[in-house]
Amino acid sequence: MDMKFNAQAEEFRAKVRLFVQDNLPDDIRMKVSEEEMILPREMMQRWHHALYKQGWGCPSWPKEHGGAGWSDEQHYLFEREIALCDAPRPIPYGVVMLAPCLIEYGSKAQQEKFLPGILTGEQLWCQGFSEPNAGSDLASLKCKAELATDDSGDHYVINGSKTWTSDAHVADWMFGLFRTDSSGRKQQGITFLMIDMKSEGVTISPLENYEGTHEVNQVFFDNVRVPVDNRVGIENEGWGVAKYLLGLERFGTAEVGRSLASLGRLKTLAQTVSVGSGSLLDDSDFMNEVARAEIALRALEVTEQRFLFGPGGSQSMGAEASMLKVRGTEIQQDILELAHQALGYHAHAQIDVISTESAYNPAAIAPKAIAKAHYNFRKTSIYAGSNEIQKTIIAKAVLGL
Amino acid sequence: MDMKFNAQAEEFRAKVRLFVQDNLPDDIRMKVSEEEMILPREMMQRWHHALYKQGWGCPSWPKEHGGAGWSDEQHYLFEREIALCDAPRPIPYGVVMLAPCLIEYGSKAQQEKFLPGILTGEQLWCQGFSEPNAGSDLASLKCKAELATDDSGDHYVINGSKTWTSDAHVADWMFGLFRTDSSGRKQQGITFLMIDMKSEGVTISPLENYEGTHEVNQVFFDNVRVPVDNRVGIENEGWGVAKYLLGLERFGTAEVGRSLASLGRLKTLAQTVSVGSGSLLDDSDFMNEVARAEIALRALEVTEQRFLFGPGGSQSMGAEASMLKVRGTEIQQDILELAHQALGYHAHAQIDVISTESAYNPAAIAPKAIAKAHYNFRKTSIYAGSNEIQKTIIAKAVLGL
Amino acid sequence: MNFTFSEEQNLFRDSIRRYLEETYPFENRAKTLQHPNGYSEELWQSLAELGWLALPFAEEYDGLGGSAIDSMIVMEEIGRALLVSPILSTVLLSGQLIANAGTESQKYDLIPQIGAGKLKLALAFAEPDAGYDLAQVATSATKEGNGYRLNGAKCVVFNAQSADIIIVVARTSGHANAQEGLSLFLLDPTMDGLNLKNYRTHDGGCASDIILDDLFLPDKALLGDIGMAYPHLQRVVDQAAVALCAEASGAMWAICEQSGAYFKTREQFGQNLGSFQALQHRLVDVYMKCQLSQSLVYDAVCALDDQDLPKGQNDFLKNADGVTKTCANKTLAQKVSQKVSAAKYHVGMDARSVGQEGIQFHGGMGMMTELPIGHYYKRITMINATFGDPRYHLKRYRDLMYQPINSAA
Amino acid sequence: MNFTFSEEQNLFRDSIRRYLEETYPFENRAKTLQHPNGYSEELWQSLAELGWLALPFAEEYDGLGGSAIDSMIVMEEIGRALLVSPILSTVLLSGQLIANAGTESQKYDLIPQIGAGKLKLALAFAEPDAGYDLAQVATSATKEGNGYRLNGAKCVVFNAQSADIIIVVARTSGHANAQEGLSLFLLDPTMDGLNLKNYRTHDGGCASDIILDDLFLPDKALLGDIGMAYPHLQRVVDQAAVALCAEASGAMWAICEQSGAYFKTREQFGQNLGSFQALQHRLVDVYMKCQLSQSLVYDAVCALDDQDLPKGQNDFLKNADGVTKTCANKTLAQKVSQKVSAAKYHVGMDARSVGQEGIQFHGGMGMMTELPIGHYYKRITMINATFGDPRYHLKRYRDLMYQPINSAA
Repeated sequence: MDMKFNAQAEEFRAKVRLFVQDNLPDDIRMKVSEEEMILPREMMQRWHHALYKQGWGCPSWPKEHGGAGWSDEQHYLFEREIALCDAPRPIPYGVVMLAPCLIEYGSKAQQEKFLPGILTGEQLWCQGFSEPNAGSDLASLKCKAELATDDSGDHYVINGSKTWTSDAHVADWMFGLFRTDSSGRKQQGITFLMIDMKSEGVTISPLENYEGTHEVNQVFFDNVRVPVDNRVGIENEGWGVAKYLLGLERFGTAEVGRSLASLGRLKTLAQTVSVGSGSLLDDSDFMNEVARAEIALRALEVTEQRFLFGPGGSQSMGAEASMLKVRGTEIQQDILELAHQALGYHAHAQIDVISTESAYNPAAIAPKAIAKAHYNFRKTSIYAGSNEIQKTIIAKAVLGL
Repeated sequence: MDMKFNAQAEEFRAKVRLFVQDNLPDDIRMKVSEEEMILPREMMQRWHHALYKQGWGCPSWPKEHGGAGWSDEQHYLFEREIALCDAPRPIPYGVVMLAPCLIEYGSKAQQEKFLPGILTGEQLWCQGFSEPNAGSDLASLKCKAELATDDSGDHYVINGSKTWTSDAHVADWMFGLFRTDSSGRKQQGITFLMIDMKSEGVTISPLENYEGTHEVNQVFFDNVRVPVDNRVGIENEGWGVAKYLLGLERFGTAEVGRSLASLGRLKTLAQTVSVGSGSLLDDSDFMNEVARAEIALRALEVTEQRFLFGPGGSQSMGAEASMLKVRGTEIQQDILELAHQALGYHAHAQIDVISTESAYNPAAIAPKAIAKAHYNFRKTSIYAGSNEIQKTIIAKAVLGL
Repeated sequence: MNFTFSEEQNLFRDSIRRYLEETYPFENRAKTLQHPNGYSEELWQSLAELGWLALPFAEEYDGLGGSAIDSMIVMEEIGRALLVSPILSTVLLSGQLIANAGTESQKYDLIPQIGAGKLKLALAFAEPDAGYDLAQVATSATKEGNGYRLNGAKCVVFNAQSADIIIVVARTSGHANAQEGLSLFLLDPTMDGLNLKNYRTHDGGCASDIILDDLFLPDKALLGDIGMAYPHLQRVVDQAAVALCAEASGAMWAICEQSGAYFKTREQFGQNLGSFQALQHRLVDVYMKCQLSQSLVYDAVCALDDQDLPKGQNDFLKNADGVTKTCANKTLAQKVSQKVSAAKYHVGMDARSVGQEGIQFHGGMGMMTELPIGHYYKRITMINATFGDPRYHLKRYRDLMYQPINSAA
Repeated sequence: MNFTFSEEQNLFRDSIRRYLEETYPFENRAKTLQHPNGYSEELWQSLAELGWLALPFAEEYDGLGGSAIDSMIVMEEIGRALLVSPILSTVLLSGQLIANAGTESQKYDLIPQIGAGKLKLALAFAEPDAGYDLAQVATSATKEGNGYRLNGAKCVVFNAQSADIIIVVARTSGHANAQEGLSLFLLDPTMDGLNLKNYRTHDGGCASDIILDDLFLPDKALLGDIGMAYPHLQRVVDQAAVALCAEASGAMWAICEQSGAYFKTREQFGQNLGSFQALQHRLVDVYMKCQLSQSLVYDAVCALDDQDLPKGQNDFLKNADGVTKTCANKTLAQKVSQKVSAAKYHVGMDARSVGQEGIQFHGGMGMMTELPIGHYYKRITMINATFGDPRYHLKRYRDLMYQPINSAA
């Protein structure tokens, strides 16, 4: 047992850190340090392009498709350094989710058509899974795809809607699950399709979060035509593809790197907020909370490392990974809530800078961003399989209940 | 709305307080202040007799049976003062549980035979409900009573066992639920019987708690004869009697008075435990916990008062009462755990007095008793309907889920 | 002991709820918030007509002589309806401060106008570097000729931009966090040299940061006695803190009810959400928190009402042991403060947790702006950041704690 | 980075578990505890034969040169098996203190005997009024002729009654809570004037309170250097605290497994307990606590092993920013202490909660002495009351916290 990285790994870590320092534009860094999860399209592409030029655009892919051929340690250190340096996480839907599915289930033609655009970052994707009546119970989805044939060939006709679709308003393409057969068990009769968002009949209706941000959308399909060539895998067997994909999604959901960066900002904030003649550092009750959060985060960090670098390596990680999602989001929420509490009366303001000279100077992060992040991150325990679903997965798959 | 007691009530309160001060023997007070829940038979009877002489032995009974004819306020203040003065709570099984059932469901002959012994405290009772395979799921009980007739008349023959029976080793009689018919729903076919503990075929096997006390027992029945005259209510309809009884049991389970007394001891303890040149009072982290417990207890106390003295009075209290049991036991456990923590290294000792002169002087309560109480009170969230069962009751009956 | 509301109080609550349901349904709220101040003048005049603005004041100042219980009823319904208005700043803070600290002529002059909806006020007490400590006041007022010169900065002055008068807490003597030496000044917001930075708050309201840069005020601007403001301020803020607890309690019950309703209709895996035991038990926890917090609101409200009894009639301390008559008032005030902090701590912790559970229970829908759930959570968060968060009040309670026990009712 | 145990370590763990299952099954434990010291001499000799007593010591003192990881493996299995023995007092406290602070001749004299099971020791460090602060030592040792005169009181000296030597921490200079001026003395428990009050502890062990009343000890009783004991003591207690965390972790996993097994067999309402979702999610919480606490045990254990590397080979601080070479050792020690406190806090909190859930999950059976569940809870409670409870260690961590971050692996 050895909790240190070897010299080569440390060298690699330094290289990544240097790269980010030299290549991450300040405006993007600022957005990320303000805990923005979803960046404007232009920023996503600008940063992805910088990585792509370095050969790090889609490092987790197999080498023959443009991946970096890294070891588990390198992947881990790359994601960690990226987050610690306030760089955006990889664009999730195309790079992390769809591409591995195409490589596993897609035809050669599909791989050739879609992977290059994802690799360069030219084409952005969104994910069409959730529906108004299919949230945690994903398999009960109803959005219909009917096979039809006309002059232009075989195609599916889609009717219905998808909801809580992140990035639908910036994406070029959507991959998603659609109902092609309702006769059997609900997991049967689901087909995995890729849809051009510019298709006729696609309407994107923005949804506003309670804290005022626009991240997700409802997407309506009115007789939208999708060529059969855009089907991944076999008709009615999309649930298998989805399960493969959801297995991928669990990795990295601990978001330890991001939380370490947030915690660093919280600790700076505590030094910055003045109370009487001192600062929040003098408030032992508040500092207890910070200490508690830091310890909890360290426990999660080592747990993730144990799962990744234990016997069998990351390949052997099963449903245990669900606990990384649960604790990861709880700790994220805790840190951002503490930051908001640290502001005291300044927690009220929906503006970026407090006007007075003597007023609190928020160093790297503005009160408005802290509050917004606190509110916004309540979503993290809901999305990507709610924490309740994750616990049920652990109960069944790990504890055998 | 008015949260004060009127002058008459205050006068009554003073009278109770004075009575307890004058009449509670020191040895009994000491046992109660050491958080002992189950006292030796002799002590129970000695204290009950003092109350009985005052006319307060069974105050909640109807006046014609020897009750005190008090108002809700008087009952409340009586129980509260009793607890605050470290007097034992009323003997539960005969006085609080069986007697109301006999008054509601029993025959005149049964009332005349059994109530006087309970009123004077001469006869002590225990409750035979739980069985090894019928805990939370009480109605699944199996201990069998078969009707038989011989020369000496109609009687039931009992075979099987009851478990976790408090006081079985000091009781003269047991009331309990027995299976007289297995053909219908499990709630049907249950009969409520009273059994002389000296009957042939009754064996009492003591059970030891993990902290070393003997409070509960397993009681075995080997062809035990019970005259049909000892049946309360109708054969196979004992579940209704039990439900009536369990409704009574919910009152007072908040145990606010006892917890206030325990909290008072905890606060004294914090002053007494010296740490370096000061005391635990200087430890703001510990005092936060004490403050938190005190506030939580006050919230519970007012909640109980609201339920008792709100619109409709105590009669209108329904399943809401389950929350008094849940929070009451959680707070009890919290206070006793804090007391044990306050002892620091002295928490280890299984002796009553630390030997050294300069050692911590525990004022009213010994380290050994604190530790024992901490361990022992873990039972309170399990017994009398586990807190999980109580939550399910609230979910169904109050929230309509 | 009696927890039954009077018939008048029940009718009063019904009328408030009906009024808010009709004129302030949640569906229209987002539009109402678009007013520059977050509320409409018509709404304010209606509140005056309904008597809400005159409620807590004595009848000699055209008030209705309502009790803390009456105010609690209003605030619980405001919490449920998510009403944004300057009631807190005008009535509960400024109006009460005038009623407590003002001279008779100031009371006769100002309070009737407040009750009639003709005068709106704001109270500038918080300072950028002060945390939640009311005595931490760096803003100075220096005697100069027939007036005072004020210098300093105030922050998060609720509803300052729509106020006719701003009451400023300033230090006329004493060191930076002394309770002695604080004074109150009435300020015309339109006067020269006053610098207001206005902004919206996360819960839909308005506030301002204010710079006082060598501002000269005449002697008559002084509210009440010089240097004696602190006890009045503390008392009024304690009252207002309890009112916010009542508002939070109203929000909590609404979240509990709406979550229960959602559980009964929303299906997942072929069952109502409400049939999942893990969710059942968590909603029970929410329900228990609503009940327990409600109890501490009552406890604090009744303590405030008892404290308000005319001298001599106060029998609140009747059963306290060993308290001499002379220190009875101080002990009483301390007991009230302790109950206020108990409520603000407990309600704050529970409301936060209930708000978070409410969002979680609603899943993706809980994050949407068109449901009230998230807006309750924002309001609860802002209530916690006003007059001290739960941590602050636990500390305050802890510091007041070492009293003889067993004496409370 | 690698969390795989070596093949030797896996075999070592298997052999320990098998040995304890065979010789120390829970069914016989109550009887074993009836020995006056809570363990039998045969058991102790077996542990010596198995090499557990020589495990952590250097080979030059006939030790096995085991790492902190090796000790962790032993302690996890001890936690699971609820073994009561003087390993903590003899090996982890006294033996390690001799190895750290003793002179070479003291080491050669004593450590081989410990490893061979021929010598049992106890460490008298706690004092009745000291809380958990190791530097709070009122017991005095005053120089007098060719020796020292000791006065004072020590409490909760584990296994003092069966010890051949008691090491006493006493103050030779400095004020009551100074880290400077602490010294160690080797004491023969049978000597005249020594007053031991022996008692059993709640977890089945033994301890004594000791009065030192004008006790004279010759110069040679001094262990190591005069006045220099504190850093050694702190380090050894930190190591021992981590060992107790490993023991608690072993107990936690056992509770989790036994609760899961109970859930699968115990029926209520016609279903296995494990089919109730509320219980499922709570067992998942228990499982997560086991995992998270285990992680912090590993974190602390690896930090201890890194610290133990010979000078110059230590690359633990490689990535720390702005730490000059000169203060590297002190910073390293502080970092280790922080990891120890993180583990002791987190494991303590989680073990407590897991222990309580374990009892609750088992219902009435959880309270019974014939099940291990309650005994795990007692042991966990006693572990929390040794070397500082979770509150103490959170405070210690908090006070050490303000370091540059982002530098850890």
